[in-house]
Amino acid sequence: MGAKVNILEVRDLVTGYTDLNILHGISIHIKSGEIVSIIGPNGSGKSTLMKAIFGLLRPRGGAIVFKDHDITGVKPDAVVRLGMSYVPQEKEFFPSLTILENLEMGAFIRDDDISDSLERIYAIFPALKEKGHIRAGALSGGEQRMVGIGRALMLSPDLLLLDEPSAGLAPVMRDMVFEKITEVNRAGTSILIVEQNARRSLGISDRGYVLETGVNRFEGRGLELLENEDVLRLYLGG
Amino acid sequence: MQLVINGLVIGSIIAITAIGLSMIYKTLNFVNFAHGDFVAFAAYIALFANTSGMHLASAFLVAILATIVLGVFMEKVVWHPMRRKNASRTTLIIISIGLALVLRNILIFIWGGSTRNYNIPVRRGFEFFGATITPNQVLVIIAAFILVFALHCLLSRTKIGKSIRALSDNIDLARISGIDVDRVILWTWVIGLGLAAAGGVLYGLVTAIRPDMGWYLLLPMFAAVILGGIGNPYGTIAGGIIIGLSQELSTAVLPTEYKFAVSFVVMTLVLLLKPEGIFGGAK
Amino acid sequence: MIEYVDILLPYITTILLISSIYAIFSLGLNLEWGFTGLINFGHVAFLAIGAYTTVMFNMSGFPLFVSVIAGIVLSGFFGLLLGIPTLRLREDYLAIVTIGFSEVLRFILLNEQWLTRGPFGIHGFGRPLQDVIPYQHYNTFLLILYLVILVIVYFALERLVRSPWGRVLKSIREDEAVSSALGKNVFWYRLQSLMIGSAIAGLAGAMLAFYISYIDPNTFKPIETFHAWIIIILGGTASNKGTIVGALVFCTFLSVTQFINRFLPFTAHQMGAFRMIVIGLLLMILMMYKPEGIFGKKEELALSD
Amino acid sequence: MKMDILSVKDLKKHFDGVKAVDGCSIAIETGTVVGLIGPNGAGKTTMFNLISGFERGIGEIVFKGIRTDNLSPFKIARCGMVRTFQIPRALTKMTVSENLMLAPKTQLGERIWDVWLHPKRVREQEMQIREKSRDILEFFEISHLEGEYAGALSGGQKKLLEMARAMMIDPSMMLLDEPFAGVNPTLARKISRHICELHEDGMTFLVIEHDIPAITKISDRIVVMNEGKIMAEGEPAEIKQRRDVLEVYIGGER
Repeated sequence: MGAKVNILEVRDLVTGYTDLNILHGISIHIKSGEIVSIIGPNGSGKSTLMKAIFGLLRPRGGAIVFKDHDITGVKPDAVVRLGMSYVPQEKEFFPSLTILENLEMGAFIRDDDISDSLERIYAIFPALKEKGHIRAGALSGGEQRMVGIGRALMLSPDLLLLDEPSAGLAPVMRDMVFEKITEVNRAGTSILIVEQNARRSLGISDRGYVLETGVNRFEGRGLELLENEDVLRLYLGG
Repeated sequence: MQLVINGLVIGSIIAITAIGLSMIYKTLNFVNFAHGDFVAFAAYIALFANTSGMHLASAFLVAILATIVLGVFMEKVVWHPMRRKNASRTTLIIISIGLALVLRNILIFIWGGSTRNYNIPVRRGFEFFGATITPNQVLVIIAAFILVFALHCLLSRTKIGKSIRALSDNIDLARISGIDVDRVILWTWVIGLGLAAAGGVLYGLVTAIRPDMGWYLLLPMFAAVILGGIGNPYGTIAGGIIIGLSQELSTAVLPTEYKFAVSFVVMTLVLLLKPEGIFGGAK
Repeated sequence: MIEYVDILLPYITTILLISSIYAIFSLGLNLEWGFTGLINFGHVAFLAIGAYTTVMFNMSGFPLFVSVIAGIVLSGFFGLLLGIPTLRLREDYLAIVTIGFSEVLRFILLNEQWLTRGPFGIHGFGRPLQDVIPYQHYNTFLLILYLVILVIVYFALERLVRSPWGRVLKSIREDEAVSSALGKNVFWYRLQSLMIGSAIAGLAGAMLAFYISYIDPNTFKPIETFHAWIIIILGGTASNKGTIVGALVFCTFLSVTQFINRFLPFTAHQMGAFRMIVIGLLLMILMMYKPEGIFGKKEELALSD
Repeated sequence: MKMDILSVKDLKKHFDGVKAVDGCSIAIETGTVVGLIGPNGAGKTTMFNLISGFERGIGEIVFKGIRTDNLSPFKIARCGMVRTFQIPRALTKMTVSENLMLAPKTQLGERIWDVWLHPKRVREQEMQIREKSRDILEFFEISHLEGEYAGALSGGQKKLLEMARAMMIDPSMMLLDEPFAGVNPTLARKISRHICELHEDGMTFLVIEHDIPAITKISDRIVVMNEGKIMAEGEPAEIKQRRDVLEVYIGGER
């Protein structure tokens, strides 16, 4: 793959809702082609970090650089155009639209024929092809997750942000989701995952970060992180 | 039978005018009290074009176009800036009342408060199962049917239609998907007001037009929206027909003057018993 | 010199009389909207109920005082009836239902001629102390009476909104979840506010009837509701003092603009429409750029989020 | 043997087929601090909403001997159970003192006729309430903020304000939703000290918290929720040793 460059770099990010700061200076980076997991106990600011990167929350300090573009405080639609996609934790699909329409919405900014993208998504999630005209709201939880991820992949993003992709799924479905994530990554998309299921997501990751109440405390290679006693102590206070 | 036909005619007008009210209610999350006055505005533009010698068909198009232009102007000058300020729902509602007053009185200012008719030949109605139907009534029902069908195609086939539905489904995800939310909102206005305008012109075909006609349509429209479930276009259409029918059928037992009250009663009952609307629809 | 006084004095009396009626009418709405956050777009209905009830009770032989009380009570009762289906739902449902109610009521007043004489209106009812006060001084007497009522209503309301009761209303307006987490019955407080606001409008209705000594359904068009809205927003939402000043400013504006057609080539009809256009624009512009009004406190304005 | 102030039996709540709370039973002894922990989406906040009446579910909730599962939130609050919110909900357009004075139950001045007809008694009661609010502000060490609009307070101060406001209704039990979230360490220590002091005075607490070191320090018992169910319950030391609890946090496969 040649010399790996940083596709995303977050430096000293500070942000929060109302007047409470949730992130107090987070710094992470993702190299091109990597899968990176962000783990940490509840309330450590994992989802908030995702939202801030994608422009859904205005940063109060620090910088975010994506593929050499400064995207600090840039709106989501511009971020999408630069080649980043985001699957939020909840409501990751349009319930009253059909599967096909959900996927089309993912390619909204493209005006040309999107059948190639559709074929690509169907190749990853064959189940979606058969049920194309069913309303997404009527699908099972696992299928809805596929719709959500499929929608985000329609533009062949360079970087995919996944917020808790395995939450609320049955074990079989979880396995499927993590499998698909590796598959997507192998096809060339860098991936940033926020997960509670730290073991599983670190298992497929190149690197991982551990967040604690809005600061990053540890960084390490995949599952090695979980061998660190300090990390374990963080979860239950030792 | 006569009442059923009258009800269907009025009902289909209420239905197509109320769709815009419903879509804006859901997408922008406020009740546009000026919606009825856009309906009246369209009727008057058609009247103006018609009486200055234009054929009614072209006057119809001119009216729709003018209403859309006005609506887009309002979006740019009022609604969009207010959204950027994060104005509350109640602020928007009160502004819409102000706008309603302005629009209605501009009509009164220019054309006076009396009733007017289009400059079209009066044709005799024909018998149909003991009822009389005028050609204009037939025209209204056909036009409404075509418009609803066109709307259905637009919402289910075109990209812009799908994104309008996406927006009322999940506005955050729409933003995440890179949808230009402001542009889609503009299209929502265009389609909603276009339908409202068409309804206004058609209304002029079956009855006389008055500056306050929008005001009197407002309550039936609200009733249709609430009946059909806010943001559900198909529910709104059904709601409109039901309101139209119940208004006309009520005249069999009640004085004609109370037509208007029927929609009020229906609406209050729905609010009491099933506030999310009888055709489902998100709350 | 003398002539000017002769013309000007009755003119000013008239403006003040109308202002005081509007002020009381708007104070009722201010309690509902300003202090509780209820959007009542059918406030005029309660003005009508107050006026008609008072007049009809009086004409069926009840003393004036009793008739006025009946008008007030019945207005409050209808406020209760409208509140029950709507006050548990989103705030805009009340707006829709009240606006519908006020128009339906006007239709009933127009059409039930056996009860209301319909479009012919009612006149010839009693007015307070009309046998005692000489005719030429009657308006002056009425003005004094109305100012006294206004002062009473104002202080009663001020005491109310500055009491713990008003504090609960303010908390509901801002965040009803907090109020109920602290054990306040949100629905019941909203209902009380709507009832009192409506009852006050009923009182204003009786005052209006006494002043113009003739009422018909078209006295109670929806526009009257929006006059009250303008007055409140002009004066500053949630400020009773502001509402009174707003009423004075607004009525002066209405009255002065009657002379504009001497300078503008408008017909009477156009003039009326022109005034409404100005009112509508004013409402829009105030809400867009200065929603706290002239006397309102920006920190306390419930609209900003 | 102490009495249970709150007992929850087989509580269930489903949203569109998702089982947010799926058959939970908890009993809380009078005068204890109970910590409720668990990963995101475990159903803790739903549990809170059910107990405080903000949501309706299936199951039995008994608070001080009264069935509360069918009562509206305000009635439950009047029984003496008061809750705070995850994101502090100070009434920002009212002053700190107004925020506190709002809270006490059965205020004379909350009835219209008393306001008009017995102004003196209302005033006297207001004086008492003001005194009390000053005492409580002093306890929470925010007396200096009394006259400020609550909107001007920092996030942490708002959390203190919320607790102070809750104290005004003399509750017998407080539900705290993440009292330490987003609060700086100094303030967090202060909040936990206040909880301990109130605990010593006999107050019962149910506390949702994700800062596990902090919650284990102040709790008598810990309840762990996962996927809508209660998976473990016990003393803090015991819970900390449990491997399965750690596993749900870091995602062990079962």
